[in-house]
Amino acid sequence: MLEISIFAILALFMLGGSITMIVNKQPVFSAFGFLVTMIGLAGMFALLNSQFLAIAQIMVSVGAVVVLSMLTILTVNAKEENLPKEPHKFKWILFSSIVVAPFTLLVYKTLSILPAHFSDIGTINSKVVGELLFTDWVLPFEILSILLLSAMLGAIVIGRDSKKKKKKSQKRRRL
Amino acid sequence: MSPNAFYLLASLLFSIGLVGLVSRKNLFVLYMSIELMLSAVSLLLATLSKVLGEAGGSVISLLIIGVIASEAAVFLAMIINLYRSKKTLDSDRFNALREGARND
Amino acid sequence: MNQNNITVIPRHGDNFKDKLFLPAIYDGVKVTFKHLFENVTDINAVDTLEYPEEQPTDITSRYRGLHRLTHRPDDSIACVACFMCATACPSDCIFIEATERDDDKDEKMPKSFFIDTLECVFCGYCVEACPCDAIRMDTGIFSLTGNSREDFVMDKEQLLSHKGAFGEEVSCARD
Amino acid sequence: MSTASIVVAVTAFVLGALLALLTIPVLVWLERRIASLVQDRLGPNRTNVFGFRLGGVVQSFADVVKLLLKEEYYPSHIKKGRWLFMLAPVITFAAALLAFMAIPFADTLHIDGEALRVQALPIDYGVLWYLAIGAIGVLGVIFGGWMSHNKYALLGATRAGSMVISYELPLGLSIVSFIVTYNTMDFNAMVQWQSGTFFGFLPAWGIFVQPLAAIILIISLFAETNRNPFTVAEGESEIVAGYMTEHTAMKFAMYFMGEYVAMNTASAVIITVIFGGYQVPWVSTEMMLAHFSGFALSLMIAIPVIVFLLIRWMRKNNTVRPTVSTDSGRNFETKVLSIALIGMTLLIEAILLYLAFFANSPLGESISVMLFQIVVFVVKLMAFNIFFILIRWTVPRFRYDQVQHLGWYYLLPLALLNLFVTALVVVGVNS
Amino acid sequence: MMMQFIYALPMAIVVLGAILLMLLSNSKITLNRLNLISVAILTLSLILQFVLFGEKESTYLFSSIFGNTFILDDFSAIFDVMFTLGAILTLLINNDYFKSREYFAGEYFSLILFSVFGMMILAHAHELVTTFIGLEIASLSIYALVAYHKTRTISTEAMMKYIVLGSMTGAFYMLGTALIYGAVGSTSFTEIAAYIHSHDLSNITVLIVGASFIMITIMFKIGAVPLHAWVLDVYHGAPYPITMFMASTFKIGIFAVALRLYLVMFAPINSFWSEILQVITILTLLGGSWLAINQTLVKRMLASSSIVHTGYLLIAISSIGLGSDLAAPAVMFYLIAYFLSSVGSFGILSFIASKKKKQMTYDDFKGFAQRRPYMAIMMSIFMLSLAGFPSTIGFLGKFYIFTAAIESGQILLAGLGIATAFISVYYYFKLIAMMYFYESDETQKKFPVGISTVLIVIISLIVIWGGIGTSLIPFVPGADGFMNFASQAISSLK
Amino acid sequence: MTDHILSIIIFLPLFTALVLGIVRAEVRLLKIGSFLSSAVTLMLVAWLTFQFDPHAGMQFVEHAPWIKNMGISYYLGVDFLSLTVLLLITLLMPPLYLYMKHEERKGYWYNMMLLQTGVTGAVLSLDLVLFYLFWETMLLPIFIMIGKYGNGMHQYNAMKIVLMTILGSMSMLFSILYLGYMHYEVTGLWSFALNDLSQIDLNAQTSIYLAAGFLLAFVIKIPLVGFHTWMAPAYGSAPTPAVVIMSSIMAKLGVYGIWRFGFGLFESTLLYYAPVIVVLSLIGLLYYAIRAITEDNLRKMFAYSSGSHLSLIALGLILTNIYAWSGSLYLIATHALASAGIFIMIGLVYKRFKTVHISELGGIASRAPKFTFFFAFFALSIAGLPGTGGFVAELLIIIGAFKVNFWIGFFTATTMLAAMVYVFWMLQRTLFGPDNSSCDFQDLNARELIMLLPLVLMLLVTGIAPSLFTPLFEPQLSLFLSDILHTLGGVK
Repeated sequence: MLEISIFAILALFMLGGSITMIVNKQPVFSAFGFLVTMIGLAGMFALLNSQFLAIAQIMVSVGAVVVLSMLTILTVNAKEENLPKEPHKFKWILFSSIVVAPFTLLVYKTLSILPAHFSDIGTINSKVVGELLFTDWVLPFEILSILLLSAMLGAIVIGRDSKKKKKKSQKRRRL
Repeated sequence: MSPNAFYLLASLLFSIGLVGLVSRKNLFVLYMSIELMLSAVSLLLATLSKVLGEAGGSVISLLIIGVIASEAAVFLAMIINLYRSKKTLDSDRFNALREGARND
Repeated sequence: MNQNNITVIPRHGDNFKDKLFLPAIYDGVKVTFKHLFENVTDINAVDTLEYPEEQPTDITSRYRGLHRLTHRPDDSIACVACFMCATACPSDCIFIEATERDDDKDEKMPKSFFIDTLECVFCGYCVEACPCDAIRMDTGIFSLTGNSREDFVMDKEQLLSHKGAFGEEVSCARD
Repeated sequence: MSTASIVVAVTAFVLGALLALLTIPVLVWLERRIASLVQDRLGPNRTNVFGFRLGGVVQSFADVVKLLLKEEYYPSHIKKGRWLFMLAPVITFAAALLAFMAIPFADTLHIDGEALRVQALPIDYGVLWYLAIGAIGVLGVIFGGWMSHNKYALLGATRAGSMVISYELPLGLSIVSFIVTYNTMDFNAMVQWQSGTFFGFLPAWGIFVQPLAAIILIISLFAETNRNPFTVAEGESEIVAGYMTEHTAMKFAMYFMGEYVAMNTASAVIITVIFGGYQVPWVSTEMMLAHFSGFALSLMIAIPVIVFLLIRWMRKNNTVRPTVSTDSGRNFETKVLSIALIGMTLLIEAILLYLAFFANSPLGESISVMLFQIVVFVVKLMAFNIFFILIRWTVPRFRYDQVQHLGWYYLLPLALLNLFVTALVVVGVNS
Repeated sequence: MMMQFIYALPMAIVVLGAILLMLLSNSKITLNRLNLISVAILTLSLILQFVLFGEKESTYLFSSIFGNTFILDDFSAIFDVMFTLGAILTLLINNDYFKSREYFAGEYFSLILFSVFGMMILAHAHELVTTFIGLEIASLSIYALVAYHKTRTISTEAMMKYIVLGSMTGAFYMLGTALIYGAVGSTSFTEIAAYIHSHDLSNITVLIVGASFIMITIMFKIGAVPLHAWVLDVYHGAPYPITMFMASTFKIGIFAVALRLYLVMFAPINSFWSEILQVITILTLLGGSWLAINQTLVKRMLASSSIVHTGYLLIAISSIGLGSDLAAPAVMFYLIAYFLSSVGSFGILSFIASKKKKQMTYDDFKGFAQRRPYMAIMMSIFMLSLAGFPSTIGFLGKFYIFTAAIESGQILLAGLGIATAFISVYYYFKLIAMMYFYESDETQKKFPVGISTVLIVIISLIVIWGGIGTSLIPFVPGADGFMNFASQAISSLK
Repeated sequence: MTDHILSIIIFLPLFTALVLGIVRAEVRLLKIGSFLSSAVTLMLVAWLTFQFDPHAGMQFVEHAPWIKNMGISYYLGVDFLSLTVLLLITLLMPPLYLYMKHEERKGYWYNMMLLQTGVTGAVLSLDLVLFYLFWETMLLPIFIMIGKYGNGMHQYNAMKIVLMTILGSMSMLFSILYLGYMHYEVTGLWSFALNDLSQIDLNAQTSIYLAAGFLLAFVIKIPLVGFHTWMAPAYGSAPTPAVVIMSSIMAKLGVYGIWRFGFGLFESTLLYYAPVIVVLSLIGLLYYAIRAITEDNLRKMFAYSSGSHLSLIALGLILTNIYAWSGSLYLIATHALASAGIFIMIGLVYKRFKTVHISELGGIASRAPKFTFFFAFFALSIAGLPGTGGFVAELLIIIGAFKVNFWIGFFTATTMLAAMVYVFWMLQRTLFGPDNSSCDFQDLNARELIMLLPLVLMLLVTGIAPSLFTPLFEPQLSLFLSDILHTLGGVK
């Protein structure tokens, strides 16, 4: 009962957050919705006995992704007039929801073929995850680091202000 | 409690992300929608992990979280770059690519 | 020429120790901690005034306190309303209205003389500018209180009524 | 769930909340008093309740009351999303508060074979918890800064965000070095690891085992908590008050308190990770329990001495100068406090005496050891808080680019290098 | 164990080289030097790959550590060679290009190496999540490369279109993976294949739905027609070297994973998709041709024609499902053929573009044969090869594919393929016509003998030799030899 | 030497072109080299002809594996049919090079050599993929020559000819692939060799469809009416050597293809299409004749004329009796010679007048008797003047047509008259009309005489003494025919 009510609350938060996210005009509210969804997701992970995953979710999705998005929003600092004008936003959302609904149903129906009860696996704590990461999943885990490295490099390449490049040599300021 | 609720939640979240992706023009919303879709998958994987009684799904979830982070970096750098060039967040305003765009 | 007289002072912060910062921080903390320790062990050793009860006793004659208008030796107002002080004032807090002099000592005298001490920055330029030594800041009054803003606008009478704290009661300019 | 476990859990939770919340006024007071004493001033010392001024702590309570009772108002240009404007400080404050919950105040309590954590949130990966929740805190700053629609607030928020991002990395990496060294992610296990000795005579504290990582950790935590010399986010000389320029009354107070809670948490983390936590050097919990009578005896000797010195100091310093007429009951306060202290000392002495020589109660022994450890913890915590404050009043503020430069160009490579070496050594030692 | 290290070495060299280049990218080393360093790294890796080619039975690398996630076989080896070669050619041929553009900086090389590494992972991965991460490594690097010219609007815009759609399909891929994981309980290819073997088609609905989602991703990445919208714009917006890299190398990388999935994982049920694939193929062929006819920019024309080539490959892939033995080697051969031809054509294009500051249209090629007769000959060779003109390797590629289609009974599809090949003659010959049929005001230029031109000449010779070559000359694979490689690669798949 | 003589014949021009291209030869050298290569080829072919055994089938066979895993082989051979076309090609090339003597554009020469390789290879190859390779290869030089060196809307017309031809060849490719697959299915081995493929039994329906694929390619190349839209523009805007090659050789290759591959592979199935081809040919005869009468441009006029003659050849071919077949083969040779001559003459006219429009010409006879003679001779031999080879051939075909059906014979005969009409009218207007040309008309010089004389001689010899040549092809032709008629069985 407790589990169900926690689930219900978290699910409400997540759905509300995600709908806030796609509905709002201002990116900052969308980001807040996203934040709520992410924290809710972490809660869900905890509810699924994956404590480590929950913490990792908060650390990465909230601590890195949302902060980074917010920082981008701050850097961009878009004024009202620079935001897209979407006069038929709600119509579009409604329309696409109707289009997407069968897809949702497909995914859900497919999933409900799978076993409909949890197995008692116990807590998936950092020890379990760590052992798996360094045995069965070591290759994906290793190349994930390369993915992050290349993404970082890519982000630097794209995001760097090209005008400042010429001053690079003289810019080594001492601390 | 039944995993069906989790399945439903995950598919709903994925679809909400999809809806956001196809119906909005704001670059930030597009970006967050994609992240939401991936997060929904990660929720699904964690659920499946518990259903199957195997921690592998949780590990995949963890890897997906890493992928989300790396995609976020590139995506956000791109948004900054786009905004710098045209001072707008409207994805429809970036429409220079067509037959006539010949300047290199 | 006199090249030998030029002494080159080495720049700080280039050697490793300076770059490391931590020794410098250690030195700084040593100083602050010494003060802290001494003052904690003997609170009475703190070289400070407990102000409302203890009044400052070390106000020197160069201290710029509240303004006053001086008198001539014959007790008439020294000011000739030349507007020098008002012109020199950087914060435009002196308001003078001139009138014909009634005592034939000079041509002009202020009909009214206001100083808005809330505007005043106590720079002393008016004192420097005065050709007649008519305005001085040697009252030694460092604290001014009032119940309303109007209380802080000093008129001619108030200014004339202040006494100098360090002798030399009359204007030294003439006569 | 036995009664004992519930009691311990509730106690730990209450203790955690108290340590987090009650230290706020104390810290504010400490900040002010230490600032003034360092600068040869006296600081706030007059506000009192029935003559009790406790060296001025009461002033802080008065401030809190003032802030609570202040009129709430919003800048008129915030049209939409006032709720988020208001929520932002709450996020910061709540995150800071939550982050503190994973700190152990004493060693695990063994009652009837049940291991009970003296920790507000009994989780075994407290390090990750701290990192995760600590990251949320900055979101409040960012949201608040953005919602203010003010250029200073925006700049402050940007600075805070980018600084957190650039210092989260060296922080995390240095903590990973400690995780590798201690082979655990549990704060409590970390403290236990540190109870041994290192090279035979040094206490095995993190600062001796991992000096470089310890320094990086301290610096990064200074930056994470927005303390000097990293106060760029609210650099008054440049951007008014940074992200909280538009926040007033309780909203401001939330940020303000959040900052102090964060500082408190940071010092708790520092002492837990690198200063042996609740441990006294060279003395482990087991040792204290095994030689309880010796422990009690030394305490029985030490406490009166400390109390005597405290009373002497109080008599000497809790006075006013002859020139000052208003006594406001300081002598009375000294007298009452002295009596209370002596009374408490006597009580403690009696309890210790009973426990050490007459009763054979392991429960009482372990509880008294626990209480002692809590006291040690609080003392260490306060000492480190004072260190934080001292640094603030010693070092000037860095420029913003210098902050970034330090983080990316020095701390991050150093932390990586340290992690690399640590891993090599650990693998080398273990194999 | 030692041998395993040596097997891992080619990839390790690439990724370590990428990191090394990343560290060097901001130093004072000139771009030329960096280029040489990166080429040296890739060449080292290539040499090792050649040395090791054909030696290994399909084994799992470090199976005690990695489990069954990383497979080594000739299939992946041949792809590795193509990726490395593609990167080397991209770097060397575009030497002039990036020297003439001031926006190129040191990170370019590192990103190229990273994406090569990602593609290698794609070719080697034997597990769905590893595949996904490899795909993301390659994609993210290429996203960044597409927008490499930051101040140019169309470049960033191209990246925007690519990344939004690419990430979306990435999410679909992961959804598919999750469903498969839910059904099987594992994401390893071997286990999934075993699961499929042991179950009826009617009992694996979840798996099939998941696999279909994965197929959507692959269809998107190779630019099959309902999901092709990005191709033209992205190829157009990207700088020439990147377009070259994407069109020739990255596309092949996707096919590496597609083929492995199709031939290994879904081998028992791959006839299930044949009908969908046929529909997609028809759309791809017709849509791509329609797009290609209507372009005036050469780059866009080549981009749309690459959609058509995707269509040809899809013909063969659906033939695999319908039980053609020839089809799988045919796909491999066609990939080799397409790789060579597109590297050559895009190489020439970017070589020319390095001197000009605008996108090349058909009209810009007027009188090209008069200005640069040798270049024109080689461009014609590549165009002929792409068009499937006999005596080039492209013809043999189409030959095998259509034969495979006939073998599997898809006669109409083969007919359609031939029809679109006929259409493709129009837009390829149009370029040849532009080059040869018009007079030019400019005088004939001296043939610049540099590394770029020499490489282009070599590629064009290979293109010809691959079409008509015999195995008379020892150690030089002729038309037969390439096919043998392809068959060997396919037969090593297990 | 004898083992690889066919390869040498095919690749000598290409080899020459490559060597000259790599050393970046001067134009002078190029001229000499190309002429020499064609002359050597001619000599080799002459030697080959003397060694040729009329009673044997395929001779001088070369067979080497090429792409083993698909069973594609390098398979060459020569028989009466290919020898005829081969002789034509090699005979025509040296005069063409002579004609081109003043051509200074290098690409021209390279293209001609490449073209020679292409057509020779197509004639001699017995593997279908190899044939397809050469079949497409010979298109490329034509494309370049029309597009680069042509006149009028040459770019457009070049594209048109390429697209239409490739449309045909693509359909042929499909049929080739399917045949190869059928062979694989029947025998388990891949093979694309002609004699392997001709042995598999196809069911009627498949066979009909596949034959259509081949026929489309050849019919476009000929071209029969309906598939002819590329012809007039291409002939009109192509330079003279290209026109000569197109009309004399490439168009004949279409007929050759039907003969060799159509009948070779499908035998009687091809006769399924006989009514269509007959009708198309008859319409073609009429239509082309009418277009020729009304045409003002000399090139286009003779383009239509050769279309008309090729329809005649195709008609003779499809009638499957010995008279018609002999006539067709004979007409292939004689018409090739004659049309080569007439197009060279038109080229000379163009060189002198810068125009090929009849309305702008006239009165040549009075000023250039030698020119007039040659022009008239070639024109009349095209029309079937008795004494030239064309007369014999047309007569044979008409006889064959009458043997099959009176009305077919009748139509064939009437159209012959039409040919006479337009040729005479043309001659009257060009040579004898009022002299409305202002420029100075040069008579033929020695070089032009040398290049035209062999053609004239050959035409005369074929016309006067056909019995010299019939033994060369008669035995095998009748054998081939009886083969087909045998498999035809009762089919009428």
